[in-house]
Amino acid sequence: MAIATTLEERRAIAETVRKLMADENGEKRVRAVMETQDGIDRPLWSRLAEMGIAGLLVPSRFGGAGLGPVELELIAEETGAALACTPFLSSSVLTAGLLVASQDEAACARLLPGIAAGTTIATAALTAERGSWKPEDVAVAAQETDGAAVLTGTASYVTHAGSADVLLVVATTPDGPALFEVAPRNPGITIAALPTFDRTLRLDRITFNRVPATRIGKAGWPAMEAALRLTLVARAGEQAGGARRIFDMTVEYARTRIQFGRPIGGFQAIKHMAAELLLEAESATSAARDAALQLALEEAGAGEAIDLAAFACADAFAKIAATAIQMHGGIAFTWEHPAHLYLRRARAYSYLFGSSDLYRERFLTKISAQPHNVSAAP
Amino acid sequence: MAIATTLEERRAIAETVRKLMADENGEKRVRAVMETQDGIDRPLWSRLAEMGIAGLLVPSRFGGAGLGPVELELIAEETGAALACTPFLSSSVLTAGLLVASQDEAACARLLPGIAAGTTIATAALTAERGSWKPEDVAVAAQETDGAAVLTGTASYVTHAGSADVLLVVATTPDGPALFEVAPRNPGITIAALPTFDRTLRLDRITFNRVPATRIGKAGWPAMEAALRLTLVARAGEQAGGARRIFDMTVEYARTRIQFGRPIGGFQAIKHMAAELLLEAESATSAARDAALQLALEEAGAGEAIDLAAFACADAFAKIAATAIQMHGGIAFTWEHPAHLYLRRARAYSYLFGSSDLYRERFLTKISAQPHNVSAAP
Amino acid sequence: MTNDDLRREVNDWLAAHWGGAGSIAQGMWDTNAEMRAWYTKVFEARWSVPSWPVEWFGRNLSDEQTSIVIEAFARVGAPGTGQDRFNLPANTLLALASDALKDALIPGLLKREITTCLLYSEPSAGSDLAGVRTRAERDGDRFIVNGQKVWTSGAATADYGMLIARTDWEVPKHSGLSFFFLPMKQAGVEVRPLRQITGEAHFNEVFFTNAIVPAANLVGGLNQGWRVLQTALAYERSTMGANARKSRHGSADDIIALARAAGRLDDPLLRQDIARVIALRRLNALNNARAKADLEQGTSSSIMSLGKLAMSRILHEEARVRTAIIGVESLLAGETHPTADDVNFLALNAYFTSIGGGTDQIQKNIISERVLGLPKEPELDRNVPFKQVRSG
Amino acid sequence: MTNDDLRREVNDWLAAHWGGAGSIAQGMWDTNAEMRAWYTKVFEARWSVPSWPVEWFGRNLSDEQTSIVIEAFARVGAPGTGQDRFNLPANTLLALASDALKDALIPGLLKREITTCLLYSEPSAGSDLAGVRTRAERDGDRFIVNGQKVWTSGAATADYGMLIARTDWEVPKHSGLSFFFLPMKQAGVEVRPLRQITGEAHFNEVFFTNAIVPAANLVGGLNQGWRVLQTALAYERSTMGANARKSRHGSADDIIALARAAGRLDDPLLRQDIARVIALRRLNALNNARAKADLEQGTSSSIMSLGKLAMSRILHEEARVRTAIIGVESLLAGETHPTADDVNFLALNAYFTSIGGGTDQIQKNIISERVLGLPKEPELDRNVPFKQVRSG
Repeated sequence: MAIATTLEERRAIAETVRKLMADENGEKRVRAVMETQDGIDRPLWSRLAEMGIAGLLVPSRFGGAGLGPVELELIAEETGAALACTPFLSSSVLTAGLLVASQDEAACARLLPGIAAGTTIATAALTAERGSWKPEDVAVAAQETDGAAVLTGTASYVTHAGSADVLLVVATTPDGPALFEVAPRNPGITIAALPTFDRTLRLDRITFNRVPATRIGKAGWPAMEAALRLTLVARAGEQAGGARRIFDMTVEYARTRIQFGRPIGGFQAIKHMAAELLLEAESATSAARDAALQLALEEAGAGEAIDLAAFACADAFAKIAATAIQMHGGIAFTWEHPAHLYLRRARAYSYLFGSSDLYRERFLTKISAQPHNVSAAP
Repeated sequence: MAIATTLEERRAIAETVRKLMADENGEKRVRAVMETQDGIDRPLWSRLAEMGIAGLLVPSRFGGAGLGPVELELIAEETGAALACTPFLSSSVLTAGLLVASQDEAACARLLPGIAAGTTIATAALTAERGSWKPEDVAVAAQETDGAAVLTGTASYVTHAGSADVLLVVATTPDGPALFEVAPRNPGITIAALPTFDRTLRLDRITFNRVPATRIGKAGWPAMEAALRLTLVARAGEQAGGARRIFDMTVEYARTRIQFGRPIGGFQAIKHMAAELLLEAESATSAARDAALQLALEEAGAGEAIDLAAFACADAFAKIAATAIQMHGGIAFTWEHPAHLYLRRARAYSYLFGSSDLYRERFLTKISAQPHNVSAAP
Repeated sequence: MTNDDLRREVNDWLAAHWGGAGSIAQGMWDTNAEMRAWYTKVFEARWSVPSWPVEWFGRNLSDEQTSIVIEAFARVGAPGTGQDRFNLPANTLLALASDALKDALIPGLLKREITTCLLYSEPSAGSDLAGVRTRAERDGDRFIVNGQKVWTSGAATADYGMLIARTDWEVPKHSGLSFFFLPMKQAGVEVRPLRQITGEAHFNEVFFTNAIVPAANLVGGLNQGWRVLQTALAYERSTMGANARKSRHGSADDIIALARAAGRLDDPLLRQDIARVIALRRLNALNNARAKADLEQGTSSSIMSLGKLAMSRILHEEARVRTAIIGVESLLAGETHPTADDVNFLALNAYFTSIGGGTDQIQKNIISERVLGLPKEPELDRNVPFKQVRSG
Repeated sequence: MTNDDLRREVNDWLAAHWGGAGSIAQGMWDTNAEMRAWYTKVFEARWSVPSWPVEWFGRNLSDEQTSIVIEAFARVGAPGTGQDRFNLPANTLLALASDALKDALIPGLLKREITTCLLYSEPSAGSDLAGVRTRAERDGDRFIVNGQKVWTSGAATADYGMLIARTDWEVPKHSGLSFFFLPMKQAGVEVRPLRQITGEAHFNEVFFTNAIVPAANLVGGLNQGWRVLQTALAYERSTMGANARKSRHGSADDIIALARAAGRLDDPLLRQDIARVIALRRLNALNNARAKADLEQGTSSSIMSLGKLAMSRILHEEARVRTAIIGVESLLAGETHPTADDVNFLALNAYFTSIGGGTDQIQKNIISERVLGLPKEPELDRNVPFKQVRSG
């Protein structure tokens, strides 16, 4: 990978997405969409597709924009700030990432153009009940006979499976985990919607009962991991963006809310909380952007940088969203105030695609394995 | 055990010790004593012996006051608040506790009267380099032939061993850990003073090379544990007292120190830190007193209460002493200010006789073993 | 009358009249006929407020004797006594209302024929309760009320609202407030449910449009409302503390059972966290017990004021550790996932304690000023006419 | 002159004159003959302050060209250039002193013939630096100074002290201060070492008893001292940040090696803690890199101001985790226990960053006001004559 855009181009992309979100994805819109059946803002999704964002990571020969992690992260900051309800993560990042990583040209040619156009909603099932997104947690088994495979087992925490036109599944084979495609409407598949605490998300539990499946590519878990890395970069961007937005809203409230005859932002309790959260918000942004950059440049330290972003952005978002409610006081204890939407998102993203404890452990494992680890990058 | 004193008597004892500390153990005195060779305030120790405090836990038939954990804890709050430099913990609590728990009447009759009179300074070696105060960490082995025992091995973190007239040693035997007495000046014994970060403490590392020893009692580790429990109650009392004293000094400073034309205690940053620390200080006092009470009444929950006090008081003292320096600002960054003496003590007592992590683990083990554990005592 | 005589009397009376709980609801704002009938019996036998004066429905009993009555009722599970300790509106009226208002409202309150709600907080008066902007204007023998209140429980069913409103805008903020018992069932009062972040709607917004309150329902005198409010808040705080301690969630049992059920009781990280939060709850219980003992020995205790702050920390920490225990399951919700639903509810509802009834930040101010004697902050709005005070 | 010409010139000059480091100390307040000789050569060749005007010892180079010079010196390890970026007293003088004072002091400062110390903080003026009470009274063409300063590094050897003192007590606090270059080597100045909690004595107290400073050494005008101090502090802050980053302690290498040596790198609790503190350091480095990049792209960055607060947290957290790693060994001290000595030193010395140069609390005020635009607190002492301001 590399960075295909100039700084100016990236600024323009971010600005365009920011404007789109401001114009068409206000809080009112998010609240309306999150109560719909599929939780997808179809008009917004179409606009994002038109702008090339649904196919951001799809190579241009398959109809996409052919961009990479750096652009992905910038866009994710904006969609995360606005709590956009789209299948971007499921379809454009995780599934597109899996297909590209599979190096299965035929599958790519068949599936990626629709994903890039936004006309196909795709998702992927990688984990089961324990929701650890580790290979040992895959609970779907593939049985291959005469070149034909059938899948049996369970997957959970699958995003947007209820709306998916394309469903990829990681299943165990004698050679380890492998990637398969199944028809989502196959009668052997039962998709049960899981009610979510963060109503802007859609999750499903899927059971497979001898479902015919097509093997995608030959790569094993490393390919899944490559797609998960992209997903973590996007998650980190959304977390950094969400954290920054609820932080900005809180500071603005502190500037204007009057109690005791003066703005509450003039009281040290609020000032000091705000200063501490600013450090968290800036650190999250730095971590997310660095992870994207390292991945784009295929640096040796990319793995560490992504682990770092995974836990640092999750923890920062959770802390900022939680403290924001306290700083607002009573007003943020109401359903009508948006603060809890950010807290719900922050809590969900603390576990979706892996927990902070997991990534801290991996981070330390990586850096302690190096003979002379570098203390601070870059 | 039971509580041998009335509430009024206990108040009188605490008041007397508080006055003694105020009169004869001011900061200047502590600073002088902590720079001496043995680190013991002999005049103060004599006064404590005269008042019956050296023999507080010694049964009256051996010349002591025959009191228990509740009185011990109260006195420890006062000595801890004043950072008194005496062998109280070593001699009057740990060693006296071991002798009483050993049920070895002859040894008690031989050793306890001197301990109670304060004329004998006694200590005990229970742990080695790892300093965990667990039986598996005992690194002295007893070899018994024809009723005569010799000890070989190492003990460390032994308090006041350099000044001890009586030295008890826990050593392993084929039947498990057992208690022995050795002559501290025996040529097979090497006592190496360990320089301490908390200069009010004295610690030694002792090596035993075929040192003749006398077995004390027949009880195994449970007897050591009984003495350690008393020691932990005393430690918790000293921690609660030390925490309260440095907290009070800090609040007093905040009331009187003027910056920006008003007392710094009028700024929310300081006010809120103080309010949080008050909760910590009160909780430490509650925990230490409850542990003492439960032990005195031989309640079934005494073990839990002591574990709780062990970590809660250690953590509260450490947090309060550390935050106190920050609240004072520059003045507490000087050697001449007493704040760092409390921080040093707090850090030392976080590990001497066992760490907070250890006691948290034990606490949870105990309460999770109960079929229907009580959520909150009493 | 000796204590034994009293004990005999109350036990005899209960034996004669108490037939078991039946359908007597214990809810604070619920009423039904059977409950009212029982409370009326208790009132007529003068057990409702045993320590109150004889001329005001009581028996003039000492604290000790009142406790004997309360214990006797508690032993058989009968409600209705001890209202001298917890009936907030009745106590406020007894302390500060005119005799006519006492006569008019107290019997109904003690018999549970009359229910009340609290009309204190406003959108622009949260932490700064003395900053209320709801106005009450004199109009002959009545006041006309306009404005808005928020965070009112039980407003939809209440007969009266305990209202703090501004009656003088020319004087500093604390000096222009008055306290009323406002009839809620009138056209000028509109109650709208207020949905909380948990999704529930326990509270309401209340809007006043030319609502009317008789001048006779003024408590404590015109522009003396702040003093009345302080009295009422003191009762409310003691009630809140007691309620918090009765919370159905969060015992050590629960959290250990949760970890065990999740198969994670052997996780060394979680073990430390679990031990920490159980310790917090125990320490709070020990603090409360020590405060109570101090009080019984006549020593005033500074610990009492720490309870709400401690509880706030406990609730947030427990929610955090419970979330860590269930991990990815916390993404889920709804009746089909009761464990996740419970944990997520606790995480959100912890703010009820850390914000409601005075935020943690306000509590820390109070502790540092009242307990530790640290100076108050400069109050910019204290000595200026309220009409000049900024709001927003 | 093109960049290439410049590069050639400086490289040629270095090749001709620089013979290696020799005994040239890099210390801030140490001087020796060899070092002074080198700095004098650099000064005479006009490399000391390349961006300064030609009339003031410089070459009037652009920022970019100055960087070329600095890089050339750095490549061969030669000190002495770039003083336009970090020589605090010289920069302060250039910006605000009279031409006579510039002429008198700047060459000596750039040649390291003159050393200085900072006479800012006082026992009663810590966080509140504008509250200084050291007085300077006019006496003909000189000022007589009485009072006390504290936290002064290098006071024992310094030739001049940069003194902030009160010259008018009738005006508000910020308006009555003046800034002087005070000759330190005189009878009226007494320097006493001040021992820190670590046991070291890097700082001093400085007492003035009728100390004398020529009126010509006044910088920035009478009663204009606060403005001068702000200029000087801006230089100091950038220096402190750079120093903190060079700290010999606390890399990820160290803390992992410490855990490995203690046989505790597999402890799951410690692993999380270790990962957390290494992350804090990396995040700070990433923040700094981002701030630098923003700056280079002409975008002003808010991140810069967070560095000191971040470093304070890093140092305290690292000390906490290091203590947990060595456990009971932290009871020990002295040269015989270097690991414990190091960890205990770090635990105490962390306060140097969280208190020194503005406490964390003051930093948070600054960040919330200057970066986030939150209002300042009421300042009770701002508009009153300083003689009426309380102190203690």
